[in-house]
Amino acid sequence: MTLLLFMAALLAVATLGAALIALFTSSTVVAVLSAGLVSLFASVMFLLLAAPDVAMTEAAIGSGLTTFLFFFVLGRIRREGTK
Amino acid sequence: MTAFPNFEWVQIAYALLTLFIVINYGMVMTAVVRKIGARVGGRYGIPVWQNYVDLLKNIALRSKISHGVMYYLGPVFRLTGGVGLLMFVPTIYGSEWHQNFSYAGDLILALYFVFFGTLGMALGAGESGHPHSAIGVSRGLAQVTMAELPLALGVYALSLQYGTLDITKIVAAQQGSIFNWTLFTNPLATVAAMVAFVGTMMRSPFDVAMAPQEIPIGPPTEYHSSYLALMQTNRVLFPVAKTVIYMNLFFGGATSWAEFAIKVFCLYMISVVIGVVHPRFRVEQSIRFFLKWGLPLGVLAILTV
Amino acid sequence: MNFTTRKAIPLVLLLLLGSVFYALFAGYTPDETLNRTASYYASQTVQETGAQNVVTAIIVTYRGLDTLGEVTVLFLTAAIVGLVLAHSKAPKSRSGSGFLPSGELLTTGTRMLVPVILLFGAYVFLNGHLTPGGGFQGGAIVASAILLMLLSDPAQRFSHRLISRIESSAGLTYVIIGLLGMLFAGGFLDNRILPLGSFGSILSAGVIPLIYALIGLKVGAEFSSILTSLEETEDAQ
Amino acid sequence: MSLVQLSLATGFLLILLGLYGALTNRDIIRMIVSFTIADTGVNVVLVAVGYLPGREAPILDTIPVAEAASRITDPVPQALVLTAIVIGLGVTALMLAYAYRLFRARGSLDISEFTELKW
Amino acid sequence: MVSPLLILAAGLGAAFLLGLLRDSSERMAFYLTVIALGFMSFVGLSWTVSLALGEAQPVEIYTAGARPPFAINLRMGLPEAALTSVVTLTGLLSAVFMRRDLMRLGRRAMAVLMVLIMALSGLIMTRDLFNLFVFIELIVIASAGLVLLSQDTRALGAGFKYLIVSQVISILLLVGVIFTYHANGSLNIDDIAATPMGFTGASLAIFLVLIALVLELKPFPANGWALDIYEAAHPGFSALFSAASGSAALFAVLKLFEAAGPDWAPLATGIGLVTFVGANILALAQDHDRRLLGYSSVGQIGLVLMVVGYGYDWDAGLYYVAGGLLISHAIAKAGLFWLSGLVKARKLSDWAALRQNPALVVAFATFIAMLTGLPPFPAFYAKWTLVHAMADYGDYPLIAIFLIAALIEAAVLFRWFGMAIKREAIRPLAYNLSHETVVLIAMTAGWALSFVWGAISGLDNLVTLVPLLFALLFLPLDILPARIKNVIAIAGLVLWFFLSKDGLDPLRLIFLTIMVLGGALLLLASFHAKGRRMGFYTPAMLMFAGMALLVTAETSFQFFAAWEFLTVGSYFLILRGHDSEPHALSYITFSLGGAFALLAGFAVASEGQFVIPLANLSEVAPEIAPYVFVLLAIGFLTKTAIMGLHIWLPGAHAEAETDVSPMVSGILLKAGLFGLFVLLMEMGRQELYGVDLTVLLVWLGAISAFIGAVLAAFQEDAKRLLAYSSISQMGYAVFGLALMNHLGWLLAMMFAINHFVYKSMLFLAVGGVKERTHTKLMYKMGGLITLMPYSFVSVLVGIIAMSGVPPLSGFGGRWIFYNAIMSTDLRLPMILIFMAGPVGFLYLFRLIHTIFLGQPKDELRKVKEAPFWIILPQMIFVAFLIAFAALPGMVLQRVDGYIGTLFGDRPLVWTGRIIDSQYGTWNPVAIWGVIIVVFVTVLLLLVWMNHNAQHVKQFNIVFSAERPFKPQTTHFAWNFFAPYRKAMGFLEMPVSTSFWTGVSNALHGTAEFSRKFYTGNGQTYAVQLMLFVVAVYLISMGASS
Repeated sequence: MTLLLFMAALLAVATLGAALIALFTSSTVVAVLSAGLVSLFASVMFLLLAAPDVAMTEAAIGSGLTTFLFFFVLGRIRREGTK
Repeated sequence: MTAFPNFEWVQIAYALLTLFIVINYGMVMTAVVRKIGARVGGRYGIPVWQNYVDLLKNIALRSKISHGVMYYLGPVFRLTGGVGLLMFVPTIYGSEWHQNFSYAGDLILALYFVFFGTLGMALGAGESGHPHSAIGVSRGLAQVTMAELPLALGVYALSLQYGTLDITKIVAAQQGSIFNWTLFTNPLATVAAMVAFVGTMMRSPFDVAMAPQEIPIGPPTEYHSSYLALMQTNRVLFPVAKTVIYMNLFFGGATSWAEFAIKVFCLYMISVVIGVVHPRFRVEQSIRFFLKWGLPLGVLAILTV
Repeated sequence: MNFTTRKAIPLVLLLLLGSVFYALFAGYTPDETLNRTASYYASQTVQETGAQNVVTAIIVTYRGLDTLGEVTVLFLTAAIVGLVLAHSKAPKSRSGSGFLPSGELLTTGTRMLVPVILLFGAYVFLNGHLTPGGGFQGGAIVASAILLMLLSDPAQRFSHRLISRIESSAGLTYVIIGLLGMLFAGGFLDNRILPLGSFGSILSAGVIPLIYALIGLKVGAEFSSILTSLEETEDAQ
Repeated sequence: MSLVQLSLATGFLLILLGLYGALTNRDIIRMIVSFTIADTGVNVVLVAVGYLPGREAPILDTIPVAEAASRITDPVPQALVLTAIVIGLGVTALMLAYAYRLFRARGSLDISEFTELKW
Repeated sequence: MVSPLLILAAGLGAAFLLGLLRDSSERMAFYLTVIALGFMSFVGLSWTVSLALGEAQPVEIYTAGARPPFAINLRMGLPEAALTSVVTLTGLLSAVFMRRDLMRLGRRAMAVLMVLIMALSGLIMTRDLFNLFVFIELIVIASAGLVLLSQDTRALGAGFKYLIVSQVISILLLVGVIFTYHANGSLNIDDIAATPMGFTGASLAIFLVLIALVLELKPFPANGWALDIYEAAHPGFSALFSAASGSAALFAVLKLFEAAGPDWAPLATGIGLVTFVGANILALAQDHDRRLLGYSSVGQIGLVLMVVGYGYDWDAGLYYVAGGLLISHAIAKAGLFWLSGLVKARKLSDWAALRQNPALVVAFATFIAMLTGLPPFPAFYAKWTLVHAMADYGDYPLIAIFLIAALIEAAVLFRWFGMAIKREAIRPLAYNLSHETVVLIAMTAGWALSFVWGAISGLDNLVTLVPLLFALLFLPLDILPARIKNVIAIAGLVLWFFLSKDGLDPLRLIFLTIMVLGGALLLLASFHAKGRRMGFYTPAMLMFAGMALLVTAETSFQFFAAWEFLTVGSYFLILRGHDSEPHALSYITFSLGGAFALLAGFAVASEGQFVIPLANLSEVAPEIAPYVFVLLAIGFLTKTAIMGLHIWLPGAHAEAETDVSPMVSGILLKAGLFGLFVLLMEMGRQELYGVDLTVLLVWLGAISAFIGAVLAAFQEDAKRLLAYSSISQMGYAVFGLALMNHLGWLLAMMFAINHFVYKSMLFLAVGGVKERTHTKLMYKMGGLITLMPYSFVSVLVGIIAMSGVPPLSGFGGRWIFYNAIMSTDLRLPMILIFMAGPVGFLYLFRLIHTIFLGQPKDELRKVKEAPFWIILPQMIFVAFLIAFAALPGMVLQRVDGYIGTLFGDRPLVWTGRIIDSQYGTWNPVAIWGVIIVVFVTVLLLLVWMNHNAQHVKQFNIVFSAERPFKPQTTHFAWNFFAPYRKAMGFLEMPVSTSFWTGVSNALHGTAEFSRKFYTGNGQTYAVQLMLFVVAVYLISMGASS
């Protein structure tokens, strides 16, 4: 049980750390990736909280698809912005 | 004819008699007053019949022009105002002959009818198109707004005092002793009213509307010949008629023509004397004067009744 | 607004909001037992819906209206993103995401992986009533196949029409099934218009697998639509 | 501190961090990123609130139906979170599409540039 | 009955079905959309009708075959059905309205629209908390999508700000929802109600839910984002956003507040009130039409929120009040947004383009009347009931704040309306038949609902009142020539007079005669108008309808409704004048302010009833009676333009049209006087803080009489002079009434009659002069007596009558006045009245002199007499004045007797034609006789002496020793009373004008200052939003501890 708690604490720290990076990094790409990481860590936490359905969804949608959405838009903006 | 109670044709004759007496009295009195003024000033002055001469001369003059209907009617209004005023006021207390048509109304009628002639005259003068007429009207009206105020307050005080608006009843209440006169029973009201009296007699210091000594100004500017004749008639009649009201209200009225003659003369002389010793006010000065003196007196009068 | 106030005011605000949250946090004690709603689900789900996965039963049946709304959200988003991007005349440029080079390996890998991924997606949403996962997760997996194809060949064009047809038919069928529930069972989206089948088998739980399959198709189509809309430029259409 | 409390705290902190980022970052894309973090935080809070310590996932493949009520955790919040995640994605996609259009309109992604409507 | 769920299913199904169509078949897609929306509307409407008629019972709709709280359920009751109908119908009409843009953007846009309507209906019907959240998110996303319909690129920014804010809201909402679930074990809204939490620890959760939902209502000041949407979005969408989304969100809030329990109600009340006040103040500074509409939307929703919080336990009453307000808001706002789609430019003044299409002007007026809660629209009933309920609870400050804010709102809207009527349009109106149809449908719906609300109100159904219908009849008749309409109008008035005169007491009969027959008489002057004279007869008849109903009103409600009718009608009339825009605005603002005072007064007086017979005013409990008295008196005194509340009058009366000025001056002012009559008759003397209020009235009347006269003397504009004179005359009347004795009342009655006659006459005469000279400045005229003799005669008679000089009827007034003041203890106010009398001469003489006497100007040498139809009524008035002066008894004797029954005395004795009082005598026939005889005699004398007088030319005068040749330098006219001004000019100091200007400036300043907080930055808006949340949190926590 304590191991579980320890893991959870570690996870929480990692999540928050990723969130802080996402907020304060100067690179948007890093920020998007960190936000995806936050989602990923969160989905692990969902597993710990006995919510496998949610974990799957968060991983697939929250961290996966969302991140790609960001990159697609960033890509378009970058392409058009550099001209 | 319920509107004319106890009407008999002879009443018209009585009224005409009153009118006749008053006009003649006015003719003579105003001439006498002028003569006194001249003598005091070391001049010889006019003869006492001078007014009759002027009147006849004016009637006889042949320059007869008109500026229009209203101009033509102006003097008619004016004289109607004077005559009517006299007709609505009982002249001699206790005399059946000289009650005139005072049953048509009361004090209020008299007070408001004063304006009838003024208004018509002003309108007639206005049509003449002469700016001096209009200037005179403007000044006169402006002044009268304040000059009438103490009178109104005085009358209000007095009618509260006597509990009636009927002139005859007011006079009746003052009979018996000289100390029954309003002058003594209600001196404040009397003084207030007298301020108004002086203010409306068109004499110095309140004569800026007419400015008789300088360039002609005032409503009569354009009037001449028979128009002027009517106005002259009114000029002797109207002050007397007005004085009669004051006499009735504040000085016990008159029970006989002699008393009438004396009282009217004395009252008239008040404004003359004041006029002789005071230089003329500008309009705003006189307004301020009435505000400063007339108004407080009047207020005191109605508050102390 | 200068720098400090621009950051300080939100900071103070969030501290205050944090205090609200803290009050919630401090006042929170986990339940010892399931509350009445949850215990109803725990005890009645199997009997009423025949689904093993209670979450699925709730999503598809008990709170089916939410889920219908949810797929509508995606439908809306897809439609709006399509609208937004279809009407922004992008300057002509080379297509592609621009920062992810597509190598030979990726292209080959894609060809092999796509059918597998699609199959896996279908598996996930068809087993939603039995195991973790379901229409949304499966739909996301299906969409990732499309994503992979986009990455490997940015110039690839997908039939918007096909996507839209899949999406719409699935949605329409979903609504019709819901209405059938009103006609033949206890209410809108009641899953018992089909037999509940034997507990734990794939063809059980009434209409739940069908709905989840529809959701999977629809969600997959919608995700794909959003992704392709964001990727493709106007001039290519 | 229990698992639930830990998760709750993490969730709340994520919300606050996300909101802070959204309120202070001027770059529109970064604002959207911040909102996704806040959304994740909300999801964590939702799931944590529904968690009963020591219980299992609400899937009755290994748990007998009769024991379900005493062994599974609350399934309702999980169902809600599933919906919330999908909705979150929808909103994020929409905001991104908007961001792109805004960028096209102005050539900039700075939120303070888009203030022509005011007062 | 079809299941209400079909509304949702149809919306969704059709949206999905659209995806199966080809991209190119927009037309088919559009028809599908319309059919689906039509079906949804049909379902909603059919439920509404059956529920309203009691043919159907409210139903719970269960889904998934399980009972709540285990599955989501919906409810369809009457409020749900009604709101669903509103939402779906707005959606349908907006779809038609947005046809072109929807076709341009294709089927996807239509699907988004459909989903929006579906979600709004769902939001209304659902009883599940999380389901609510889902629908809200759907609405947010769909709205963000539809914002893009706009061609305005700024909409993009607005939409994004909206999304930012929505994100914050949804975070708060979700956290709130989950903790509520945790506390209740259920997501069902009714379960939350069953286990009320109050302000316990778990209350934070419900607080978050409530505040999040309230934020959806765009509360002030956390609403900058919403305004940007209103400003930039497509008008068709803005209509939806305001009418449909606003209503649906409001209902959601209502559901939750009902569930959360009474402890939370003050929160809604407070936020609603702040929003209503704040939004309306901010709207004052707006010049952009759609943004203004945005503020107005915010304000209206705030108002309904306030009602929701205030009346959470009223059951049906709540739906009646809140529903009345909400439905008025929805229809009017949707209608206005749709209208804005027809107007091409965005300044308020650009709405002048509407004048190209009179039907649209009517629609515009209808919508504005609906918003401001004028009769007969639902919001009027709602406002009436609301204020009465507030009074019943004793929440007087709330009434005050509410009414002041409502007044500001009215000022904002009528300012706009004024601009539309008076300004010049830069760009023509867009021509679009379907847009117009949509607008007109909304207008029709507004009228239809007025009938419904009237029918369920339990009060009089105002739409069915014959006079009102008669006024409305002139809308379709407006295509006829003015003369035909005039005949109909006069016939109608006369007929109505004879229909309603029976059974009235003499006092009311006289007022009815002045107002209705007098109106018919004045309408004779309207025969001079040529062409069609569009838009004249409806307002005129509305005003007369109001007055006719006012006199015959028996209950407070009838009275107030009539009052509002005449106010509105006269406003439209006044607005027709040439330069009347600012004056009409000030008129309507003051009038509505006065009307609100009346409303408050009646409400306080009713003591828990919703309507009282006017006669019951006499039975008001003594401790509140003085306050009732003050409020009602303020209302009536505003109408009679007592000094201090008068500043609207000069402009309004002076700038009105020739035949309108006498109506609004001669007739309309009597409405206030009538009110005072009724008030004093029923309530008598009242004391407040030891002050006898009637004494206060005496003073006010005296001050008005005096200052009004002084100001009149200083005017250069003839009609303004007459207007100030009205203030003075009404002062006399108020004075007389307030004397509270028999003769005082008779005096007031006399003034009412006289003022009607001579003011109508003078306004007509001056108006006739103005028609010919094209100026109202008196010094530009002069010498018109020979050119316009009839006008001169009527002015002459008018001023003699007015100045009180015998023999005309004004003297009778003075005589009664003196008798009246003899029997009162008050002395000091008389001074002012005495001063006012002679001042009257000043302005009257000036009027006649500078216009008709003196030197005619060169450019006016050829003017003709005023038109026949303007002269005719004047001559009738002249005849009446003379007759009335000679035989006052024919009118006054019965009134005197009636007043005698009220006071139980008989101070006047009528013997034949003579009137005797305790103090004096008035013998009008004798006065006439003497004066005529003397006058004729003197005249004959003069004619005898001077029969051959020659008429000389204009400049045949000697002026400063030379012949003048220029009338300009010879006509003494400008600043006529310069000496008087020197002495008394200090009275001209515009004290009350500066006071009211100061109030207005302060409000505008506040508006200008506060709106700077709306920086336009989405982040700032989000910060403000959270600030709002935190502030409300702190306040409510503070309030509960």
